[in-house]
Amino acid sequence: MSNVAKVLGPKPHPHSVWLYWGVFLTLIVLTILTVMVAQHDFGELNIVVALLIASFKAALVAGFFMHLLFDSKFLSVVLCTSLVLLALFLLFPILDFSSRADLDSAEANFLPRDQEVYKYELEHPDQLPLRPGLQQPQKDELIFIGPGHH
Amino acid sequence: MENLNELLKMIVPREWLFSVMPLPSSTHANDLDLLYWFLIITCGILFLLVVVPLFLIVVRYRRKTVHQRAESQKDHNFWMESLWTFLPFVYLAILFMWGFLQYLGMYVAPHDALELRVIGQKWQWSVDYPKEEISVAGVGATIAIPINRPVRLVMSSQDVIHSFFIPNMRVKQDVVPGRYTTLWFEPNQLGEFPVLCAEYCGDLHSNMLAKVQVMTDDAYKNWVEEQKSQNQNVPLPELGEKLYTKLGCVACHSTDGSIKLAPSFKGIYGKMEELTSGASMKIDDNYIRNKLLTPTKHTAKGYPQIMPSFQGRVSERDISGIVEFIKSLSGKQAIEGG
Amino acid sequence: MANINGSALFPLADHYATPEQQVDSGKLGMWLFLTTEILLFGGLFVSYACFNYLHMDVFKEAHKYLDWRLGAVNTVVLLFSSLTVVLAIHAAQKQKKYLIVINIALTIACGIAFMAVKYVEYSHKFHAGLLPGSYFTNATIANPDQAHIYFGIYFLMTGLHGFHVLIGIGIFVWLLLRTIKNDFSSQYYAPLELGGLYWHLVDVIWIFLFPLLYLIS
Amino acid sequence: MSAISAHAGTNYLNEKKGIWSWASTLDHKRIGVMYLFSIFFFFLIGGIFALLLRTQLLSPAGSLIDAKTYNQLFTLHGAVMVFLVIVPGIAASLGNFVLPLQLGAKDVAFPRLNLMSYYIYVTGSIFAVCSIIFGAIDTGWTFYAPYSISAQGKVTLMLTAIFILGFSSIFTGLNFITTVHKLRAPGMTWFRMPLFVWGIYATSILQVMATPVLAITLALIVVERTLSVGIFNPALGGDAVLFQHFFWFYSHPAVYIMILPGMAVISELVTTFSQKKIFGYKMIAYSSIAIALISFLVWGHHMFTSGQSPLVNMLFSALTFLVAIPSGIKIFNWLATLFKGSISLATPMLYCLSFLFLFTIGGLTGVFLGTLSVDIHLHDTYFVVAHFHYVMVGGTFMAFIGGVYYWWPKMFGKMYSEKLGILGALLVFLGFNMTFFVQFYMGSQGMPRRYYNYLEQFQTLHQVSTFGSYLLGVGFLVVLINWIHALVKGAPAPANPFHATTLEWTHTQSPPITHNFEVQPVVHHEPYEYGDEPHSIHGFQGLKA
Repeated sequence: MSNVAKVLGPKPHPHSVWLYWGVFLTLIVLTILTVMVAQHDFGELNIVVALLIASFKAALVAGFFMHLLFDSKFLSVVLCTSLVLLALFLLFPILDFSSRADLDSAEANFLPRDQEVYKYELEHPDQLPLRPGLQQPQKDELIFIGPGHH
Repeated sequence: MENLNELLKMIVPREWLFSVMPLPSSTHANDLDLLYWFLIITCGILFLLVVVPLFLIVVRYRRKTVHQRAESQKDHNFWMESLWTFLPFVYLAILFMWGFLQYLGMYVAPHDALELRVIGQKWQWSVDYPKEEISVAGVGATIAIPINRPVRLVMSSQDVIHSFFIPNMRVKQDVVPGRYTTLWFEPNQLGEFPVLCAEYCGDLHSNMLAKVQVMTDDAYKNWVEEQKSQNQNVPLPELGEKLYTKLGCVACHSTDGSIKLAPSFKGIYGKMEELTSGASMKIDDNYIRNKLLTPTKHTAKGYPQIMPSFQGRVSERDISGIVEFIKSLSGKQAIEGG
Repeated sequence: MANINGSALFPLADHYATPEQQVDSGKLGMWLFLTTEILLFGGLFVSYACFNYLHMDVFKEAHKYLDWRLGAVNTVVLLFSSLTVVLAIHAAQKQKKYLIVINIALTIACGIAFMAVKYVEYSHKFHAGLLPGSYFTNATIANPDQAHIYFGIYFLMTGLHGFHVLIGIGIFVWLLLRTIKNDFSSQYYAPLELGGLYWHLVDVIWIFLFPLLYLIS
Repeated sequence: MSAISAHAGTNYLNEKKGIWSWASTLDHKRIGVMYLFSIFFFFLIGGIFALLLRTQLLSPAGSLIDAKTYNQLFTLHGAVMVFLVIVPGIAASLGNFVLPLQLGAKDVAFPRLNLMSYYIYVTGSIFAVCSIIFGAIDTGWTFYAPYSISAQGKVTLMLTAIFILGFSSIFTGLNFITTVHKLRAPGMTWFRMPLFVWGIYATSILQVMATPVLAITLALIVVERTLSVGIFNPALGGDAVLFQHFFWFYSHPAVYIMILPGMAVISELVTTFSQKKIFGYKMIAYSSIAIALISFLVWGHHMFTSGQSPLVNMLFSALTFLVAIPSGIKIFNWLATLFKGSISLATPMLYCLSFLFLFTIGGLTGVFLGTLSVDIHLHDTYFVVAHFHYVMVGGTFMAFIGGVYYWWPKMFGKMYSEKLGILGALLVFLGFNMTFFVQFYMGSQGMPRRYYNYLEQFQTLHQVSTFGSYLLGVGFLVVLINWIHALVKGAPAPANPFHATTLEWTHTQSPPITHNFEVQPVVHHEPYEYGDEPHSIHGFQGLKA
């Protein structure tokens, strides 16, 4: 099965060297842009902007350096499939974390319990220490609109 | 729902109704059993829809001679194929909605629920009644609950994931370290019902049992009073003996000299114990106290380090009780150690 | 030197019908492998996202202990190495052996430079006790309770990436030797292309790691 | 048919001799056979673990083994059966042997990589065996954090073993996808490919896309154990439920890595043994791909009680029901194929019929578990155990054994004994149902899984289950004896004993020559065309000529 015959290979279709240099320079410019953008505060959008630029850079590398633009379309399909799966893999845990607080009762958000915290909770039912990253829920938000009971 | 339930009871005899699932003892159970029976009946019909034709086809078209050919080579039928794509879709959509709405009902607790705090710990449950200021714990602990009143459990774990499961109430919820999870139910049957751990948690996972005792309001009040007064009056060694089962010491320490996962209590008081660190320590009151509160400090040689801390869960009187109980198992030698 | 002698014809394995089929198979196989790499790193990206979500302020605080200038230098180094890889393939297509050798050598040099910068960064972190998990000993940082998770993820991501760079360097050393042995020509340079695909992916992953780890403002 | 010539008795088995010729072979057929033997060796080990477990459960407070050993045994039973037996299972053994033949190719796209992935499998299994010998683990095959972070035993070694095995799986999948895309015979269009190829293709997508996540998840547990990073460890600020997301992102698709090849085999058996064109070819082909893709979206149904948010529970429940539809389509299409066919009850077909019966039960009980509120009660009980054994053993394994019987004449050029085959199939069918059907009932009654001892009310049922498992064991033994008997004393097999229509039967001898085909096959029609010319068909013995 491993026998090899020496034959003429497929005819290469080289692209211009200047295309590659052009892509490279664009990438450098975008890197500088990334750093510059990071100095400004866009609030919630910081990470979005950073990721948008990074994605554009990655697309340039994949499209030109990795020849995705010139190769069989199926290779792009393969790449996109993996990216879609990655997005799903990211989506559900984040959705889980973010909606635990909405639907759960207040206690779900609290720090790991130890005796100190427990006693504190019992004594101060209104000001409970929250798990970092979660908002203090408003009293009326705690009631999830579900089928009425009692 | 109620009407459907009645209808179902007419179709399925009452004793059958309760024979597949354990005796329904909560409001959830009544709703859920209806859906469960709907599933059993419809899935049973679907099963027959596959298996009966399969059987008939195999009998009818069985190859009887080696020259027998297929009677037809037809390989498609648009309407049939659409039918068995679309109908399951409708059926499954109904099931989804039904199951989801029921789940929401099981998830959102009413505001007037009696709130209990549950801690899972290898391999026992402990339950605090914050308002009543009592707690029960240990292997086989009895969790008393008044009938016809919603109960909400706020649960967390000290070590690994456990799962609080009461088959009769049809509730189950993982108890996760580092956060709280909740479940609620409203018991509507008097009696004792087992509580099991449904998430594998180590050696004695299958021993992590407790029971829920559903009682009338009056009986519940009496029980609470009894619990409150209980520990104050009993003599120390007797209190220790009670705690020995209640706190779950019994799971690992025997009192008859047999070796479980930890040294037996029999005759241990006053002995020199060799530790994993290589040093030896005399087992006296202080050793027992430290072992209860900070068990990771010293571990007897040849045994796994699995003992949980009882810090905050035992009072000073409890500790004295346990010490006296262990002393009593070592007979007269105890006197010199004290 | 630029001439290709007869030994560098296309080695066609006998279960393939044509050289095109063999080249395309190689590329498809390589791309499938790259998707597994993406999903392998994906696990770490998801951990990053979850803990960034849960402990956003901790991450913002902890990233200040990283030097973004070193990260930026490394980004440029890797981008340049990606350029030299495509130039090497271009040289093979044009049958210019010395250019293949030069470009591969530059790629290897960039890889080593990248690892050298990483060494500087790591030794600083070791020195300051900014380490994963139980090895975290830095007392100056706020929120040490969760900051160790940031450094855990930092070391996992950059460590796994650095490991890939090391493997890439190994692959390119092998490609360099084969080039010197006249194995490649305009008829046959598939291993260069496949090695290049791998190297570009490592570059792309760094393109994401840089802003995520160094520039969370 | 002319392409088959009696080639003076040389074939892939006897062209080269000696252990080294096997160990260094690049021939996909030999690699497939090596996988087959390795997998059944580990099946035997996993089976022995299972019988020990069942024996322990004969009495409520059984004392055959202690709790720790019991926990180790069910962990090892799970880990061995999942990672060493069913995940490679059909795809690596039958897939390797059959797929290039059915495509009319000389080999898989990357023969060296193929051999390498076999050796990776061997390396991984050696690691696994070492971890069993030097310190059996008791974490459950699911390695849930934080238990697995603090558990004793050689957890790291076992995790490494599975990490390595994952790469074997990835490389096999990668190889098959490339083979299907690039090495189809002239005229073999996508819709002329046999359905076995479609099934293996869908499996390969899952192997390539899901397995890397398992690798990183297990690596993270190793890192947690050594460096205490705290991603999954709540004591250090991590999240235990996140581990379950990671784990099931692989392990749910893995369920379909296991069942899709089984469905692939069944599609072949149904059409061949009823001598009828498969009903709804495109529906079956598309449903394989649909199952593969949707299976990435349903992992959360393993976590309905885990403390995952209700919103996510709802989404996963809905998506779970969605994946049931393509499976249902397949069942009905197979039924329609049998209708008006000429159904032979040869041994492979008995396994195929068992599959249809058992998989229907497995699938329908899956509907119970997808229903959110019902799953709350049934989760982590014996109901779940019964459900996945009905799918994994009643589904995949029945198809596997059926497939091995079906391709046995092609693989070894020997016929098996039909009488022993039927006896084995009956014993396996009866034993299996006896073992697992009662477990549905126990689960409904609230018997949790992974219990060393149990409430007395379950004793009778546990005993039925245990005796069933002995019967099942005997059944598998009969199968094994039949195969060994066939190897040693089997009658020589003709090129196409079952009058199948795919290339491995019509265009090459039994067993095939090393290069598969004397002449490169050219395909002119769809895969399952049963012509009109009269011929006699091998059926089960005792048929009138």
